[in-house]
Amino acid sequence: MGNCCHGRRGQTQIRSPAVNYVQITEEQRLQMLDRIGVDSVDQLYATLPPQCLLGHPLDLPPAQSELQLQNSLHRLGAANRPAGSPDLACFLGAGAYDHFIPATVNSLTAKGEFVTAYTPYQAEASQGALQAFFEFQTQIARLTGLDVANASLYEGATAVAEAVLMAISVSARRHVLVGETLHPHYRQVLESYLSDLPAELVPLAQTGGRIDEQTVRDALDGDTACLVIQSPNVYGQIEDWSALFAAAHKQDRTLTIAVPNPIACALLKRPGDCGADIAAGEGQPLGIPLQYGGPYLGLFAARRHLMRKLPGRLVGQTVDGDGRRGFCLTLQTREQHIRGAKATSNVCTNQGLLALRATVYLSAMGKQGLRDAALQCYHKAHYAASKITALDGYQLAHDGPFFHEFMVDCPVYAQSIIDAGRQRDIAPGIDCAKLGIGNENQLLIAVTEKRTAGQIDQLCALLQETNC
Amino acid sequence: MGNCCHGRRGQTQIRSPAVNYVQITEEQRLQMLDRIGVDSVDQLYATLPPQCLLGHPLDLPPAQSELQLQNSLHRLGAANRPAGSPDLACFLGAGAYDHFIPATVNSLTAKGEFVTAYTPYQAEASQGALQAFFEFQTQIARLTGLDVANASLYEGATAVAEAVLMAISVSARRHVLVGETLHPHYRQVLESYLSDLPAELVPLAQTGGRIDEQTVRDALDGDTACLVIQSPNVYGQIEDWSALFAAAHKQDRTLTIAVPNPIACALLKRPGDCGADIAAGEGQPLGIPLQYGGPYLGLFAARRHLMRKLPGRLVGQTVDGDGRRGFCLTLQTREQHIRGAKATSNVCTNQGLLALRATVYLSAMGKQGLRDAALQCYHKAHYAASKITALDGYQLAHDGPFFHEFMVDCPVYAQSIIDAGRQRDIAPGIDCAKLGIGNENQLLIAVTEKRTAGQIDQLCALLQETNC
Amino acid sequence: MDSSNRRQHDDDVPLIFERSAPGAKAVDLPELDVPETPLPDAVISDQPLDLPEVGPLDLVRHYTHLAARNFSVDGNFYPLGSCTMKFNPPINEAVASWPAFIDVHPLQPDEDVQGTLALLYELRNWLAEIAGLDEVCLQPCAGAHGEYTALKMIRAYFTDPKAGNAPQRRVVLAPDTAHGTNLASCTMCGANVVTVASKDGLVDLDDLRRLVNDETAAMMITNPNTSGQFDGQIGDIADILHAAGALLYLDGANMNAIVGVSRPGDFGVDIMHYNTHKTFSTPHGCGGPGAGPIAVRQFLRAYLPVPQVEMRGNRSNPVYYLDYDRPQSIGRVRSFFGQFGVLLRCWAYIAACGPDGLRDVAHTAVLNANYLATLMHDRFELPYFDPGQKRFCAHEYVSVPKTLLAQGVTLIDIAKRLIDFGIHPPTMHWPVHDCLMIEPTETESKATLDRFAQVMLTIAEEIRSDANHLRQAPHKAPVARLDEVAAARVPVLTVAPS
Amino acid sequence: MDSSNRRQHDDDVPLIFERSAPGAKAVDLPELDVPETPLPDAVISDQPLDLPEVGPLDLVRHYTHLAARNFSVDGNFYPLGSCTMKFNPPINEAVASWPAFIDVHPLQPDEDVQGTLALLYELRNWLAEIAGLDEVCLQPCAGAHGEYTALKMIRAYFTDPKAGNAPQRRVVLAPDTAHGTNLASCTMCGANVVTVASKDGLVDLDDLRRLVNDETAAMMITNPNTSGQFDGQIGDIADILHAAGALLYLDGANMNAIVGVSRPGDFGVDIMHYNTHKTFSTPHGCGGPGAGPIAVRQFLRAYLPVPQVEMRGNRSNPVYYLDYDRPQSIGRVRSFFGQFGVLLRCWAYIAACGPDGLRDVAHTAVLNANYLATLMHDRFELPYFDPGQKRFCAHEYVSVPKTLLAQGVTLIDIAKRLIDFGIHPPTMHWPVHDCLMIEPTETESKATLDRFAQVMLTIAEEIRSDANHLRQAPHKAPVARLDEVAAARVPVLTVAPS
Ligand SMILES: Cc1ncc(COP(=O)(O)O)c(C=O)c1O
Ligand SMILES: Cc1ncc(COP(=O)(O)O)c(C=O)c1O
Repeated sequence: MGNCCHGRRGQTQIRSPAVNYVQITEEQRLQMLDRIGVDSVDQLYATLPPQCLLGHPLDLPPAQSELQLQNSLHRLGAANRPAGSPDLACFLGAGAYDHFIPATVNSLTAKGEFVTAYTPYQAEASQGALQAFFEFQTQIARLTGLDVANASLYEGATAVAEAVLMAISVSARRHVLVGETLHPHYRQVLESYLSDLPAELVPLAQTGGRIDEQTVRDALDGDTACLVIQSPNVYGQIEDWSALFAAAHKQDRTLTIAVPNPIACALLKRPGDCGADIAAGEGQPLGIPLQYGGPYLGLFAARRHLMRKLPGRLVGQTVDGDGRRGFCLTLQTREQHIRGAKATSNVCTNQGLLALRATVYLSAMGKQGLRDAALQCYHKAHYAASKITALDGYQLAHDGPFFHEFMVDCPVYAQSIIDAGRQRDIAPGIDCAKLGIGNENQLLIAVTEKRTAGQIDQLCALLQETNC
Repeated sequence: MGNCCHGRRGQTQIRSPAVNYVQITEEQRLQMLDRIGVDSVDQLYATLPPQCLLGHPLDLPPAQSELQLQNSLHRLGAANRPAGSPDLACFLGAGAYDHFIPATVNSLTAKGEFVTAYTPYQAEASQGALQAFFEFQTQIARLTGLDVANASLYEGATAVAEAVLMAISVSARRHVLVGETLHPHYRQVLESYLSDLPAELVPLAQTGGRIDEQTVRDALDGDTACLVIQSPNVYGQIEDWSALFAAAHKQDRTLTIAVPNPIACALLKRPGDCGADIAAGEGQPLGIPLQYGGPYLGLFAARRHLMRKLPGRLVGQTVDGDGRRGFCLTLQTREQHIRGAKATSNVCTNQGLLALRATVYLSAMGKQGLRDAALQCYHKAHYAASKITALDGYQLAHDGPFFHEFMVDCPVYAQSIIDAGRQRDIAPGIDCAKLGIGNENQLLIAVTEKRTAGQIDQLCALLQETNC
Repeated sequence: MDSSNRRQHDDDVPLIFERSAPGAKAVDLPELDVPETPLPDAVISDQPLDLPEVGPLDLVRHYTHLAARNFSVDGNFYPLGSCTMKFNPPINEAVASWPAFIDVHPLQPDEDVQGTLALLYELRNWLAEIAGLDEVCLQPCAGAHGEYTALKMIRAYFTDPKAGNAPQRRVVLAPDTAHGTNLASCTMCGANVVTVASKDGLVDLDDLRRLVNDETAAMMITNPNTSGQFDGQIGDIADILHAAGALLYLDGANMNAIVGVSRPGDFGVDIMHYNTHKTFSTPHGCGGPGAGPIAVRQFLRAYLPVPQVEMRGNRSNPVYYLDYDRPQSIGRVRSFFGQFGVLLRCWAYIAACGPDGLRDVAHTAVLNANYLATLMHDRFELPYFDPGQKRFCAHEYVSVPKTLLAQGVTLIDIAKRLIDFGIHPPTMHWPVHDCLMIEPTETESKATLDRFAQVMLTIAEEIRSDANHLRQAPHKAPVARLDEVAAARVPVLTVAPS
Repeated sequence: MDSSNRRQHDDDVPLIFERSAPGAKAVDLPELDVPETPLPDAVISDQPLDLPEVGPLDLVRHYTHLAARNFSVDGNFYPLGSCTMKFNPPINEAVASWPAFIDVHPLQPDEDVQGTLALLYELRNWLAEIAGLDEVCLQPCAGAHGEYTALKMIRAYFTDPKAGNAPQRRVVLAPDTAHGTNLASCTMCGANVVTVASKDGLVDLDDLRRLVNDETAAMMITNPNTSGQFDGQIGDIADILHAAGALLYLDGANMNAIVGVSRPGDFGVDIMHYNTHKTFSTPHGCGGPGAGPIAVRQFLRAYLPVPQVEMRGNRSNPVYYLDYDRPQSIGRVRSFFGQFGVLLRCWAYIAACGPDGLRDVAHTAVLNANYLATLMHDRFELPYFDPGQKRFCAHEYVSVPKTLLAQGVTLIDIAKRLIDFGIHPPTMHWPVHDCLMIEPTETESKATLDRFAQVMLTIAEEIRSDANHLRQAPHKAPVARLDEVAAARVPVLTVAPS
């Protein structure tokens, strides 16, 4: 009911129906205008030339009250069929996984003191966030087996791109070797990031779903800035980081970039254990909901000697005037707000709240819990794979070791299986042709600790019946 | 996976799978037993005679992990068809109403600092709760037009029973006059509360859905402790409190007890305006979800001279050593933990968190918002009533003034309308025969501010079509 | 000392009314979409309704600041004896807020609420099994309400000519350490309370024998009792009462010490109430809500309140319904069915624990209490605790720190000083005068127990070194010590009208 | 002073690692219900993974204590210039957590996510209307990422022979008050930044004319600019650039001053990015997430990133889908689609405001800033604010308190002292040295603005009366002033392995 009031010069100001976004009452507005010494808000816009002023209201739907908003969004939500819902069995992965998220992660990270705070520039007023990010950096460093980690980047693909840009500048070289087994989105983002720079993306062909050592040796040259290998890779296959990175290090200045899955890090050899200089990738599996792809969490860790070249924010430990331990943002001279055009990256806003989710998630799951989750992913995925390959017409597309995801050659179109799944509340996997990693008979199947033996058996039943 | 450890005396102690409820690790347990100087927990139970000990584990389902718990409860929830869901149009009332609840009420009252606190016995450590309850008492006193209010009782029916017990003890009389138009649950609770006491419940017959003055005069005598009148009453009709209470006050010591609807108090004459000495009733409409009937909120307000006879907790304002304003529980000598058998009531645990919900709700809706809500209830209910009475075969059961609820005489069984509604996602009302307030052709219909004109029209369409 | 030291960095919080600005509001409703109907003047109020007028951000800040001024289990160790302030897991809060449960109207037809009824039916049976009794009523709103309901049933039993048939039995016995609600509940039911003496913190059997007679309806007992001891005489107590034709009533407030270890029904209890927030970790919300389900033996079932949740059909396709057809019922004790939101959390607790988990809960409650008592007992006298003599406590223990109090400080001084350490003071002066009642609960970690013991010893030191510092405590709460006497002298219970 | 005065009543919070107890855990998983498969040693880690081991209650206490040590909009006035810390309504947090939205996998077929796509499609069009431009891309993760995406598109346009066809245009102009991300984004896109001088806080047109040439790709400008002024020359700036064949880029960080009042497309902007947390109140979560949608003119549409959310069929039964078929697209700028959870809140903001509401947001942002500036400007020099000369600020303003600083305190001292009053310090030393950048935002109440002005005047007083008290501030934060220099000297970025 935008009530109306006539400014003293007669022009009308329609007042806001947006109760949540303006607290000033009509009466106060007049008092305040008075105090400023103007008759209407329009005069405060005096420096805007008239032709810049919008003559009419915006062409947008009328304001909705909170109750109406709830109903509109309820209707929109009802038009979704969320694969992660308890009503469905979700076998979708390819970079976003349906893991169990403890309720405590949601409730602790929903605290207004965290949700509504800005970047902790004022350390004394932000010890809560700063300590949490310090804990996060430690957890990610340990998870990746590296020395230092930053306080987050946007998401997996851009984190990898940042790693490559960093490698180019640190190594002062131009060639970027990228395994074909890297998630296609990541590859595409990398292409766009490199396109206008003096750098060249050199794709490494896969053999049997993995990159082999020889391919790296052949591609390596005196101008190689870095080698980028994802493992488990987009097919779910576990790459031999140690061998590949060792090969790359034959060129002394070449940096090795691992793209890990953080849950797999609790079970498999970690980037740092395998000679990676940098680990960059997606943190979504660490307690972050699927939410159609974002906001997710860019992870970035590296060896200590690269510390001053890292993109993004870093929290450091320090002391206060009384010697009490405290935390603050540090090495800010790397960053755009100090260094401008010479900054290591343009990133400013990061994914703080998601980093906090990961911190609470890792603290909640803990040493044992995270390993248990990884083990269950492994065992359930392998159980599923063995059952599926026992069905006639179905076999695994690759025979290397895998963690919790694998590609299946199907006797029918993957799409027809996906459609059939809709009738039975199963999201059986991803159409490899659509994702651009295979043909239309190939299905990419991920199995997390959340899946039950029963759901896996239903999946097999679905595959079997879609066969004939 | 309750892992097993053998106490040194060889007896087994199965350790807990209940990760949320025990934090002591196996290793710590042994250290602690050591420190205490015993070999096993069993020895700490030494004073329990052997025959008191349970030889076997309880016959209960095995422990569920958090994920399993979520799934089991999801299945149970899926077996409900909640009338208050946005997918349905809910016209159910009779003491529990489907009002709009602002999201801020949920988020502010979900704060752990409130949810996980005990009764604020230690004032300096509980200023948050104490101040909120002080605000609550003020809001309820103002809403009812009375001088003082307590910090909540269990729910509506028991609050009314407490009011009657208080009236009996204050007036030192025995007869309790109760309008037949009181919600039958309240009446039944009152009967049970009075059954073993030297007191007598005297029902007052209704005429046309209301209690008239003469009926009160006739029933009044020198032994009348109190008169209890609900308004809007169980039929939705607005009673003439002023006249009825004036009649009752002809007996000087007789106390008048109003049973109000707190939303209606924002529009209609309040208990205090009409000569009520006590107001007692249900606070659920003040931002509390339907949740199958509880936890709800018992409201209790009275005139100042009755202050020291009030049941339940009271928060009072005071000062600290430096003269700073603060709050604490007060007049505790009324209460069971001090006064034992002579206490004004046995109530200890009350409905603190629900009182907090009501406080935040009333502060959020505010002076104007609550009146708007009441007005919309009134207008929408009367719009519905006029549309319904325009349908042939349907008429209002009573012709007195009403607020947001009314009883309809139907040409068919109320039950058949309710069943038909199920197909169209409408909960059209309550079967008056089942509730015990009418015959099986009568439907009790409540219309809150949440209902839309469209939903009301759907209801009419349903009624019309169920007619033929 | 400078009062500002006591302040947290937010200023003292004004009352929400003091934040009012005319015309401000925090919520809007959709525009009215139906024609208006004239208001009948006769019934419309002409008084202004003086509620707060605040914007949405000021509202959020206000209650955020109040929350910051409240101790809670989420933020503080809370060893409040008998109140069992244990951890309330976020998962239970989450599921209890699901629309599938909270949007259910209490008067929906049974067929529309089968999920809710199934949960209640299961819980009803689980609680009977845990009690070792025959039937459970879930309706009571809290412990005291459970007492009330149970006492009504006892009365109904004795006034039933075909059953107890002894209407003269109007006396209820209770130990001198009984909780106040026990006594007050008796009064509300028209029963007369007679107090049984204690000996060394346990029921004095001789006094009990002396007092039991054919006017005795029942004895209300808490076991483990309110001073934190298992009364091993419980079997004898039951025998004495039963021999005299009276019933044994258990106040289940301390069930968390024995759940899964010992069942009331197995040690002679005829009727009892549970206290869900103490035993099953339903959050206490600054005072409530609670729930006080009662469990009874076969011969008392007929008197249970209506309605009862029942199942028909078979396990494979059960149909749940509310049964009102109970002619001998004491009737209704509240409107609708019960504290569903609380009972749901209770269900979740038991489902998460399972049989082994419940026993471990009891074991650990007792372990933690005895460990903490062991760490404290040389500086703080614990009358009923003496590991040397193999005398242990249950899940909580009483301390009567005579020696310390002899040095000129009060119990209050000790309690308020604990606040400076971020610890909620224990229960005071109950069940006996000048005592602290300490209950760590099973959900606390060893580190927290160790720190508490450390703090208590520090305070014991301070009593010698700097008693004044104690007398002025708390120093770090938002307010200094409050004058509770003044508050009661001229009670200010509401904000003066603006 | 006694350091304890600075402490809140909780002790300093240990690191979560320091709370570890071997074997403790806060979460359990269901038992494995499938047969195990042997682990291939070759790939399995033999290193211990040293994550915390804590119980569920200790976990909750830990992060509850950390939350208590954090300023936030919910708890504190937060006038952080350019960052626009405004109210984040609970309703938006609530709807953003609905399973119907958060359980959606990013690679589900379009037909399964029609609700999500419909919302994104609507938002895309709303943002185009608000910008007065032709098409919007919702994908960028934050403002800086929007800059990056937009600059890539500008480059694609000029390297497109059939369009801009001027590959030599590699220079991007930016005012000397430009935000650091503007410059850094240019570098990431291989563009060279050339700085344009300012005159009295506005773009120096002569300098601009001097610098524009046929190597100029675009100028990045923020309007209202980063010192809180509308640059009225914006029309001329656009003309100068367009005349030279260059484009005008708007950094939309300050859109909340003009939303609904003035549209970038109407004052000559060719391409821009939004910053959803600044303009549309998506919460900033201690540093993120954000979202930086970009809006472009017709001639730039072809270069937008893939995928784009599109609609086919008619309004009455629309079908929404992701379109990858954009041959001239710059490609992908991130995985999957975008920051959906953030965009949902953005949608909710615009839906709740409507056209009038959005304009009122801008009006009030400007009103609040000018009101606050009026209350402050006699004690705190405001170079660009002079109501006498009818010179006003937009939604924020710069203060360069020379006179006060001349009395021997630093800007930091003033900032840290504000913390003692529960107020978050304004932005410091940006866009010019020794300045405070103050942005009250439109969601604050008059009472809050009045109090802030009062506090600032109090501090101005203290500078004269007790400068030392300022130099030692903060006094009431959980820690005293921290040594940031030491932190950078020997960086400790992780906990030393235990
Ligand atoms: C021993 C005992 N009995 C009864 C009660 C009363 O229970 P409630 O507060 O739930 O009414 C309590 C709790 O205060 C108690 O500790
Ligand atoms: C003027 C201006 N431009 C760009 C940015 C960068 O936006 P973001 O932090 O979302 O990347 C900011 C915010 O810090 C800003 O204030």
